[in-house]
Amino acid sequence: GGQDAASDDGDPRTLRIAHNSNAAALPVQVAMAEGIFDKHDLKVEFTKVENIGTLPGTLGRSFDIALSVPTTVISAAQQGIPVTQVSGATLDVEDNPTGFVIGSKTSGVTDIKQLAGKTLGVLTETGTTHVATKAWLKQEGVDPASVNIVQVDGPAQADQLAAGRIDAVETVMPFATSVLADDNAVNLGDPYLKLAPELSAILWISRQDWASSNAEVIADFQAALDEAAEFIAGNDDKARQVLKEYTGLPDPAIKAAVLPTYTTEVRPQDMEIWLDAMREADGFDGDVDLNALVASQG
Amino acid sequence: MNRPVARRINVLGAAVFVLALGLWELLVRTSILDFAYLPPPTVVAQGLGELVSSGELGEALGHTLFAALSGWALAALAGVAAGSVLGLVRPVWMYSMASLEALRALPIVAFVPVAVLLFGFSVQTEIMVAFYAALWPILLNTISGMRTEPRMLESGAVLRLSRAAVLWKIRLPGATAMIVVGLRLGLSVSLVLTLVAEMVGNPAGLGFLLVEKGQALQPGQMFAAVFVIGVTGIILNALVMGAARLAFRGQMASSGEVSS
Amino acid sequence: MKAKKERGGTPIRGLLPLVALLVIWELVGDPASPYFPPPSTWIDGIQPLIDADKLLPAIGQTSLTFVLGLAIATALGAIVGTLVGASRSVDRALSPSLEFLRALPAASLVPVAALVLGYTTQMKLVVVVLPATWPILLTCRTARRTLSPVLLDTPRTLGLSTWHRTTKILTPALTPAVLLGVRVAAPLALIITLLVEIVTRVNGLGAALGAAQAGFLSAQVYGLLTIAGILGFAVNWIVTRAETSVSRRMRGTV
Amino acid sequence: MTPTISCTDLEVTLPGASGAVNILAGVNLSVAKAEFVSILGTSGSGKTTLLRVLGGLLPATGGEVRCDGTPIQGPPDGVVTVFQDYAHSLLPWRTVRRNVALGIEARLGRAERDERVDEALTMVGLLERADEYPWRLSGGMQQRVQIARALATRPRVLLMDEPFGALDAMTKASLQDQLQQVQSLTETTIVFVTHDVEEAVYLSDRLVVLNGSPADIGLTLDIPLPRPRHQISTKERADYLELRHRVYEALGHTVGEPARG
Amino acid sequence: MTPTISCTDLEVTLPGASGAVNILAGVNLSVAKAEFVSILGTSGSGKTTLLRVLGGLLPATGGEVRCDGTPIQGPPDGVVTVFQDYAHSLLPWRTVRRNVALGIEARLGRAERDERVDEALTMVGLLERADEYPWRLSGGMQQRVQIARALATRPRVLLMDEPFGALDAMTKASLQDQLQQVQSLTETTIVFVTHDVEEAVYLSDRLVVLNGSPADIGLTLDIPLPRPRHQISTKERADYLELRHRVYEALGHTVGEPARG
Ligand SMILES: Nc1ncnc2c1ncn2[C@@H]1O[C@H](COP(=O)(O)OP(=O)(O)OP(=O)(O)O)[C@@H](O)[C@H]1O
Ligand SMILES: Nc1ncnc2c1ncn2[C@@H]1O[C@H](COP(=O)(O)OP(=O)(O)OP(=O)(O)O)[C@@H](O)[C@H]1O
Ligand SMILES: [Mg+2]
Ligand SMILES: [Mg+2]
Repeated sequence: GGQDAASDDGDPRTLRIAHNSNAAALPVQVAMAEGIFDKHDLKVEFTKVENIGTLPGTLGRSFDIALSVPTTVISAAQQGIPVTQVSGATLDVEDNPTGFVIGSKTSGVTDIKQLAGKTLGVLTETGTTHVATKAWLKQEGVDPASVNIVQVDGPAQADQLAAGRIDAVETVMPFATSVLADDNAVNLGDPYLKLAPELSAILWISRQDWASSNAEVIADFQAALDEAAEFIAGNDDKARQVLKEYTGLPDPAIKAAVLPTYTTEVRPQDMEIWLDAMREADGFDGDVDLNALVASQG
Repeated sequence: MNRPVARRINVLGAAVFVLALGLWELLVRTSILDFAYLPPPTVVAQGLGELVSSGELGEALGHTLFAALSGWALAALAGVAAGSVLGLVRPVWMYSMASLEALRALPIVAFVPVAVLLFGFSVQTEIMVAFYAALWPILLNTISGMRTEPRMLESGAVLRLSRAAVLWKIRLPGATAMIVVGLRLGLSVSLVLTLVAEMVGNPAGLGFLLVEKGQALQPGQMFAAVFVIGVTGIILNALVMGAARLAFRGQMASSGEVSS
Repeated sequence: MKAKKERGGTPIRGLLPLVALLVIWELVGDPASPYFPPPSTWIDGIQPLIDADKLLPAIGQTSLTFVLGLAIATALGAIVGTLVGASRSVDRALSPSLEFLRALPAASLVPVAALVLGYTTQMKLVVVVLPATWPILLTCRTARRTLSPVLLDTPRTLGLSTWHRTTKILTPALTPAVLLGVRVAAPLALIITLLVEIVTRVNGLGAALGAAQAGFLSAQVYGLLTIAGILGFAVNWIVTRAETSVSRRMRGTV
Repeated sequence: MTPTISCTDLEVTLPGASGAVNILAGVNLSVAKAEFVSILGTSGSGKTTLLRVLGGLLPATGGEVRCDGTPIQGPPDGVVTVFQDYAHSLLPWRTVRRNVALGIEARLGRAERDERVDEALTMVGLLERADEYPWRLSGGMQQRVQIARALATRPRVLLMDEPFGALDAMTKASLQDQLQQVQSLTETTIVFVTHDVEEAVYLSDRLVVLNGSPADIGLTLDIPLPRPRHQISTKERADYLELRHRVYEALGHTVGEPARG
Repeated sequence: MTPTISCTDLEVTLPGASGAVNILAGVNLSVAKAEFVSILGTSGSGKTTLLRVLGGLLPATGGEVRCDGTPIQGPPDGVVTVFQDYAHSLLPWRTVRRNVALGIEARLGRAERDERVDEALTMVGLLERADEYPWRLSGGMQQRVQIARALATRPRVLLMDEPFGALDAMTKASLQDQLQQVQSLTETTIVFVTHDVEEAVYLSDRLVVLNGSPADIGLTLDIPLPRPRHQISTKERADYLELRHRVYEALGHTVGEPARG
């Protein structure tokens, strides 16, 4: 559209950023709220988009930087959409997991191996969590094809599991909290961590051409996020207030939320792990230039 | 003066509606329905209060109405015009109807991402979708309404009405009842698909509010948005019918849409 | 005035403009475009699904929901539409609730329907039937209202039973309207079927479409859309044909 | 004896452009079994409305309508109305034969049904057009199809609204005589709306004139002409001419009576 | 002088249940300016069909139809048909007034239009029902609205298909006389289909009878009764009675002629 082209020619230090209600985006919001971006001479126009799967195609037109996940980045790149990672967002580590597979005593799924023949509710069938879960199932000797998959929106997951419409569910924060609130729910583990002991499952992307011509801006963006992450670590209350504002979550959920581990590190090794997982678990057979996906690193 | 206004208010319909809400509340209160995702009407009412006081509702509703009504109005113009041509000019019908039927069969929802690519995250995307969705019922009903009673057409011919006058005075008025049905159907599909476009495409309006509140684990507010959508449907329809009764008195009376 | 010789349904030559459009697309399209791949690439796009034996079952599942949903909606719309058209008080009692229901977005009904029915074809049907009923109901209602009072008095004075009045007078007299309603409802039913499948990934073409979209496989997306379009077109075509032949039998004209 | 069909203090109000309009008021009429009663009246006086009420097709706003002594709620069994608006009362998707069969096909076997349909169509002179669709027939033919449909049901009571209005004099005369014959054989009770004074006098046992607004019965006239009646001899009788004269007078007709000598 | 409307060797074939049916064959008729010609014939003989051809509504299968000497293609200017099927020919969404205005509203200013409409409605006695919808009127009233609509256009040629068929004797007589008066004032050419022999004789300059299958003109009869005619005095004339008698005879009527003494 015409109005997008106009913004393209605009000030390169004005960033059009899109992300969803994910806690992974908290540093961006804190940086906006606390004037950290201003300090780095960046202006930010923020749009909330819940379905981040469509964002790669809109980069360069509607947005400059968007939140995304490795599987989306890899698929998009393979189909010729020139995306690249500009910054890390969070890192899954052993003592702070963000992915969950949750079974239930009533459905009899208390171990990942028992999923064969059962119905698993997933957030998105092609998303990172599910790719990781499939890889995990394979590791455990379960054929992923034997698991019946249905897509269940996060907010409805707790009810569907409790009502026995699904036997297990694969989820992320904050939905995991309400799913686990049921007495019968059993946490089976973090599928991300089955791929590697430390792994990035969510990150910031832009178009490759934009990234290569705005390396300085990207460095400032990362610096701002790092500063915001520090601020979050030191100002829990303020940070949670910001979280509440942009997610709209109710107070109990905000209080109970476990904030993820933030990073701006671009980790080529993680992208490789994800590509392998997709090849192995999903039958992905595309040819992807991993270097291009992280080329902006510098 | 007061009586007709009072009679316009559909007490019976409102009673049935309230009764259904009461039943829902009762089912939740008695724990026959017990789901966090599906709150009882009282909680929804509370959510509605929150949405109204935060100002989110007004803005979202305004956005959605603007998109849906713009698309619908464009579709009404295009649908009635194209429908008249297709209904009257046989060769045009012959050489294009099948294409229209094929286009019409395309699932518009799947094109929302494409529309987002073409028009970006903008209200134009929504208007396009609303237009596309509303066009078909209006078009088909217009074409079908153009099958006028032959004796009336002969009356027009005998009284030497021009082609334009036959269209304007006999065909279109004769098709009005059908066209109004098309407009009503078009209005509801344009609303529904504007919402879909907001849910999967442009993050704005009631559709996005719905998704956002769902993701924010606020089922009360989410269903308040759903409720507002439903009530909007009722009101829009009542407005269209009211306008039709005013503008097309005779047609509405002869098709039984005006009592006494 | 002149008798029009038409074998019924929509003439296939009406597809010419569409074919022309596709040809232009093919000629000017860039085969490597990630957004708008030309038609020739679409077949390659869906080849993996054919190889994996996934395409036919998906078509089957979508057709089942679509056709069954449309059939139920037709029955429901015709019956309720006739009742509502016949009685002003039934109309007034039901209209607001029906208006309310039909405006609800299908996607937000899915979780509710799934809570009651699970992630099953029945659940898909419920979500599809709700909006698809409306066009049939409304068209049928108006047609019922505009029936000549004398036509309605005829079976009464001849002492026909309610059943015969329904089968011999109302059904034939309202069939054209019902079919028109079905024509409007058919694409809607298909859209909602796909939407439910995209949202839940339970099965069918919608599930494949959702996956293809998430994987940015645009050629596959267009391929699947074409298949869905053909499905919708086929149903449209059958209904249109039926409508034309019924109208001709009713009045001897098209 | 209880009358076959009767109304007392009948009042009918219908919606009009400027509020409800009182069409009939204080109409009292009772028709005995096998009686032939004609209703006359100016155009728009309320004849069709009255017939619709007697046939149970339109509820009365006030007063009582009875059939065989029981109040009417909807069309009673065996009471068949022949509509003035014949074009709308035939089913366009059925052939003439199947239109005529409409009222009997549910209760009669195939053979008997066919026989009755053929008989009725012969009576109205349309047997050879049996397989035609009604919209391919002339106005008078359509009117006759409707009459055949009513006769095929062998009704106890026939309510006929200008049934011969679109027929030429010859066809009309033939149908008048057929109707007389049917009535004398089956003792059908007939209420007959017509504009043709001669027809009314020729066919009826009694004749009523509707007038006024709201309308009520202005004149009731017994027609004690002997039966069977004949198109020539009856119409030559002095009492026939006298009765005809009185009706014309009652209708306010200063002229209509064709010259008598 | 060229006839205002004429047909030569007219042939009309219409589709029927078992193939095409020849309805009219070899019909020759020419009507001069300001002439009043009536068409009679049994029900289904083809009167409506003939009128539709003359009015340019139905193309002839064979032969020629001319209006003022030029072959007809569609309804010619100033030639207005009044349909037998009045119920279908009025626009249900227009009030009576606006139905009557239909043919003139495009060419006349508001004032003149209103005047003409009122005049036409007064003529047919429906002025006080002007704001009613036609479906709230009785059959005879609807028929009169259609007549008013035709008269309001001040046609050169009026083709009327049983226009008074649903009217009572008094209303009919009044309209007959209005029609005569209009004709004598405006020199309208009128072709008039009717079943009423007295009406035909009373109104016409010439009268034709359609018969046979396919139909052609069996009898042509000039009616040289002096004008203006009067409902009483004209109908008392010996030549009127004689003419009437001849028509009845031509129609094969052995009985219809009401007794003459
Ligand atoms: N459906 C209707 N709604 C409102 N008014 C009506 C309706 N039908 C008839 N009327 C009015 O009722 C009155 C009597 O009409 P009705 O049809 O009974 O007359 P009628 O005696 O049969 O006349 P005609 O000889 O012309 O058929 C008329 O003034 C007419 O306008
Ligand atoms: N639309 C049509 N299609 C086919 N045949 C028709 C059509 N209209 C009339 N006919 C046939 O043409 C013949 C003449 O019909 P027409 O209507 O001209 O008769 P009519 O003399 O006007 O009779 P009536 O006095 O009963 O009105 C009839 O046999 C009729 O069945
Ligand atoms: Mg009447
Ligand atoms: Mg005729």
